[in-house]
Amino acid sequence: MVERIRLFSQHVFFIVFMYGGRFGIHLGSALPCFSCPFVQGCAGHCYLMALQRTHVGFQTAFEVFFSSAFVHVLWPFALFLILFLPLSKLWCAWLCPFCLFQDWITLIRKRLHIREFSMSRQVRNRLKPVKYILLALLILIPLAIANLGLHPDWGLPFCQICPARPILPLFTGNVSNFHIDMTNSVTIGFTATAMILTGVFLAGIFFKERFFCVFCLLALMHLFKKLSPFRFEKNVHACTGCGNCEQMCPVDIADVHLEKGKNHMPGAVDVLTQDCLGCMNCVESCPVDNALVFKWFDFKIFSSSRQYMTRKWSSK
Amino acid sequence: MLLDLWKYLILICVPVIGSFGPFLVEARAADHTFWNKDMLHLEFAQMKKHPNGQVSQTFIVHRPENQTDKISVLFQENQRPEVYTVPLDQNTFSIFADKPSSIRLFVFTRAGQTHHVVHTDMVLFGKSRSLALRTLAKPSEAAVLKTLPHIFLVGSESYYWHQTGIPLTFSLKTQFHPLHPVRFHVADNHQIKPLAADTLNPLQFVYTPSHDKQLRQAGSTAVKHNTVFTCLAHDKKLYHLAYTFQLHRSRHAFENYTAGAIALAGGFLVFAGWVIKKRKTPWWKE
Amino acid sequence: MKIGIDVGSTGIKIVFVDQTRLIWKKVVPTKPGQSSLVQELMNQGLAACHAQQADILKICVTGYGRNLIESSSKVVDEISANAAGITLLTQGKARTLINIGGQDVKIIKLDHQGRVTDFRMNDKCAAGTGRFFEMAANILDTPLEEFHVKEDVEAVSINATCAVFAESEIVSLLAKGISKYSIIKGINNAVAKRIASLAGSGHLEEEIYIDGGPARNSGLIESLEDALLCDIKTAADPQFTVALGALFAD
Amino acid sequence: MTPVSSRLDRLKTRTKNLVQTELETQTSLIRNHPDYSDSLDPFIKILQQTFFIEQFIEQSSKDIVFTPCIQAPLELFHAAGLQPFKLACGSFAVQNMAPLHLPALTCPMIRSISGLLEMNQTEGIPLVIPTTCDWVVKFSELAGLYEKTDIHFMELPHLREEERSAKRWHNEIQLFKTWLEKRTGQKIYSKNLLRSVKLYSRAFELHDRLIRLRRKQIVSGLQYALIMNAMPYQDIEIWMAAVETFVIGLQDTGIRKIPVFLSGSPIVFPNYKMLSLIENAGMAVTADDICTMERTLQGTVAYEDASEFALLKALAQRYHTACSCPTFADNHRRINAMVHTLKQYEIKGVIFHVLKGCHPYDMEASILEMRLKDQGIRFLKIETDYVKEDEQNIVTRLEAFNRTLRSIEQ
Repeated sequence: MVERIRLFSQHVFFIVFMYGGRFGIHLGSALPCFSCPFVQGCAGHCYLMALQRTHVGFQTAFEVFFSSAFVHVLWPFALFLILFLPLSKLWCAWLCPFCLFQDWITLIRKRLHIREFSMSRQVRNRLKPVKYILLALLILIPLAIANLGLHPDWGLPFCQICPARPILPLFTGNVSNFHIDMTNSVTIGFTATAMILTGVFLAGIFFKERFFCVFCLLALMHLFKKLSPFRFEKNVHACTGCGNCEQMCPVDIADVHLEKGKNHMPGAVDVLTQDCLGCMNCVESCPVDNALVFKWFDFKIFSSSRQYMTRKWSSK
Repeated sequence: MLLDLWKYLILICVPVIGSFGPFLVEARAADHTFWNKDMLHLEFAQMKKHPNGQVSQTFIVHRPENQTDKISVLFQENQRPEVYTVPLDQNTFSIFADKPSSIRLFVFTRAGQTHHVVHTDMVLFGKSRSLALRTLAKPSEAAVLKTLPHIFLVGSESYYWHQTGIPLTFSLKTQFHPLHPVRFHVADNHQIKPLAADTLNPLQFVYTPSHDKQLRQAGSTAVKHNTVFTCLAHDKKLYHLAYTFQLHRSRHAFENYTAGAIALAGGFLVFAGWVIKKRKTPWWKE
Repeated sequence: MKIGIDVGSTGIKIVFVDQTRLIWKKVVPTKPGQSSLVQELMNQGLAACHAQQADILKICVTGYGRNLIESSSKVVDEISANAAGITLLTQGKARTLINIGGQDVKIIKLDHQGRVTDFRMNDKCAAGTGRFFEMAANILDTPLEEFHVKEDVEAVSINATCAVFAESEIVSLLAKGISKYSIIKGINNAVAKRIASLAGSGHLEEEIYIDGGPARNSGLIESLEDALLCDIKTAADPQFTVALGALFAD
Repeated sequence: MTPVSSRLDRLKTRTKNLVQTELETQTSLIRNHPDYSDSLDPFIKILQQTFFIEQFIEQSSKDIVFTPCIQAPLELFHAAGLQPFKLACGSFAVQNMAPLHLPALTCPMIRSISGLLEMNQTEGIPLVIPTTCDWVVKFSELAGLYEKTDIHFMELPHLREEERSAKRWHNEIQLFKTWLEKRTGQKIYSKNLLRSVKLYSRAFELHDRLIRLRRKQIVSGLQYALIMNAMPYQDIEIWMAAVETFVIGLQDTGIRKIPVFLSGSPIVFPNYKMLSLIENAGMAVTADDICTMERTLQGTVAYEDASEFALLKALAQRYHTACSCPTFADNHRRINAMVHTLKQYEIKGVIFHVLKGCHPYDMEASILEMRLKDQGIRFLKIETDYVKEDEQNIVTRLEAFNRTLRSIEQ
């Protein structure tokens, strides 16, 4: 049930984000999801573009930080927060077009009865810092261009290697991002990396559900989760440790399963982690009533129920 | 595919034309001897982002010999009728923009019987809350613009991203018919080349800027400027007209789709192979 | 007039109560044919109190044989009866009650209103129970009331708390010529240890009372106080608390 | 001199008669119960048949495989076309046949199982043993089965939350599947497996309905025990049909007793001593976490995709992490499910049943007691075995426990 609503929402927003611009929808350039600016006629695009440029057209010199022009750096961020806060991680699994693309591929794999590639908790944990490294580079490289004389072709470093950039424009019939740009060594380096990474991610997405989300920078939105009314709570004293949540999680989050709370403190613990996509697969497969709850302020969006779980899996 | 062929054609043609170029220039030398010493022309100098968010573009003005008149600088913004003037500070002046502005700029003067007009278009992406300083031109001055003969770039007055390898069409706007057949030349990094006239319209000239190695090596925002100029005679007056514009490196000319496909397939196959090999290892066997 | 009967495993205890005043009590050893035995006891009681059958308002029965008595008007389990009895006798001061019955030991925790909050009971084994003392008293030829050791004697260590094995152990100790009182002290200590282990880790809330037949053995109470590290009080008429409580348990 | 074999035959005949008597006594007890309904007959019939394995095999359309614990996935048996036979026995009489070399403090269940196997001609019936408690691990050796039959051990990792143990267990499930395939000579395809998984999910949904009825005391603890005890000896579809019939015929008597949670060692037909004593003491077992009752069905299997790997992984996980067998080392969350059920259905007391010699449950009792009492839940541990003689002692405690529960309700 919830899964179907989610798929419906994903498709609606896919159409809105990818083609909305053609119908006059403009949602700005600070969306907390992978709506790609390289898609012509998109209804607004990913915040990472703004974050890398920090100022439209140019990288930001240090002096701008101490000037009134800095408001233009802050404005997209404010917009990003305004958009992000009410929905929080729901942006990922319910709205993000790239997430839907990955789901389609996974659907094909599941239809073919090909099993998933398993990633151990250790590998997952080792991959966790990658996002932070990427975020640091994303901010440091444009600063280095503006202030330290780094070659300007390093601009938009993330977009240049992001697999969504070649893939998403395909849905508007645009294949022009599949090339290696021979202009100079920097562009060759970036575009070649982009092509290889796209190949790797296409294979990765095929063999591992939502493989790209492991590296998705927007997942770092969880840094602001405290500000959001959206909560994912676990009633640690209800959990029997069956591990369904971890098993059904598309990104194999172990924290929800292993969270035990602190020293017998009663009540709910926040278990929204950086990788969480808000897809609610875990809640759907949790057999304990109210052990996992998605909340918006105090309103329960969806909480686990044995009856729901039993019914869902026996009718599947 | 057609696009590709076209690109290869250019890649082949450029060196061919390049090797013949010097002879052609020699042949037409008489037509452009006034370049530099006898002509008003503009040079794009530094573009700067100011801490308050304004953007400024500075120009250096190269004066013609025997200049008698004052050099006027007039511009219009975003295709609006207001005409602004900018004072010249020695040989430089700067235009400020507080918002994204498409600017149409004229610099002109008179040296004896010779009228000099330089025209250019550009876009400045200002983003500021403090208004850029503007001085409205006197109506008499502004009225000149209407009759001022000038070269213009056909069809792309506000499009600022001119790239090497992509043909640009120039034409002429005058209140009179020039006496002689019109010839356009282009000054590209002190090399003067004549432009071929459009076969259908003798007053339209096509210029395909050749790829520039330096631009290729520099970043995608790097620019150089070229000037298209001509000399007209009418009513015992000589008109030296120029159009200066900025050129970026070609965006798409060097894109190699075959190499891209190979890299993509390589990445896919290597990763998929690794996954399959890894899972084929039966860790559950005794 | 109400009658409370505790049909235990070793003794049948009977009390006659007028309002809340105990007017007659008796204990006899349990024998086969409990039902007729109880009837006989009631007749004795009626005679002693100069009362008629019609004066009996209520007959409350508890203990192992409680379901065998046909004339009962109320049947109560002995844990609840015991709790009610001790609450009545101590005006609700008791928090913990140790009952040593004929064949079991119970530790009962009570709240302010005399309700049972928790209890422990040994499994089917005579170790540390009245039966055990009975056996010891027989071998040593000493009544239970004299198990209190005044002299300062060294306690002998008795390992077996199983009634059967302890018996042979005591006999062999006697054969070695060890003094009777050393053995008695040893028995008391062994039983106290056994009860303490039943009480378990849960600390016992004071005030602690003890009842049941072996509560007459003040030596055992001393040993228990030692083992549990707290004061223990003996209920008045320790043998009859349960029978009395049967009347007042709700 | 009487030859050994004929002496054995005499013993066998006598034991069979004793078992028959025991079964009849227990069955008539159940049948005379006021809320007995005829729709329970199929379950009783199956349970009675399980004591006479030769006849059971004759009547069964599928080959049978013994398994003592609940960790061997029932879905896999089903997908292989085999009938699991749960080696759990609650008969006291059958202990007469138990080998004499069993240790004095043997778990009564193991003693009975050994007797049951001795009493019947069971040579050649394969056996799957998940290595749960020490008794289960050692019993095949004690019962002298090593030479007689094909035994497949599934080494159960005693850690539930570690990834490495999950992998090892997944491995064991994979090997178990291979073993089943070898036994039947037929491959288990993922589509067969998927069908079985779905079937058991449906069974669990039905079970869930049954549990909810039980929580409302419409189904009594005894009825429930019968139904669940009978499950691992039957084709699941037949069982489901029988349960459906039972549920349809149910009538709410309206009687509500004090609800208690029963936990601890397995309760198997015909040893319903604890259940009937609790009921007689005025309480109703509305919930439990006993592996022959509520934990017989481990729950719905949630799988990622329908590939064999994913299905086996999901099954492995379901029969491992979802299990709260006391033999697990990291079993501290076992209390969560219990407390959750207690709170949800307002049950105030837990009765913990320990079979004498069942050490894992005995060890767990004290820990559970401490933690449950912290939460204000009454706890009563009762240690007993299959004999009837200690009933009076237990009844005394149960009645007093009932009183303490009633006193908190007031």
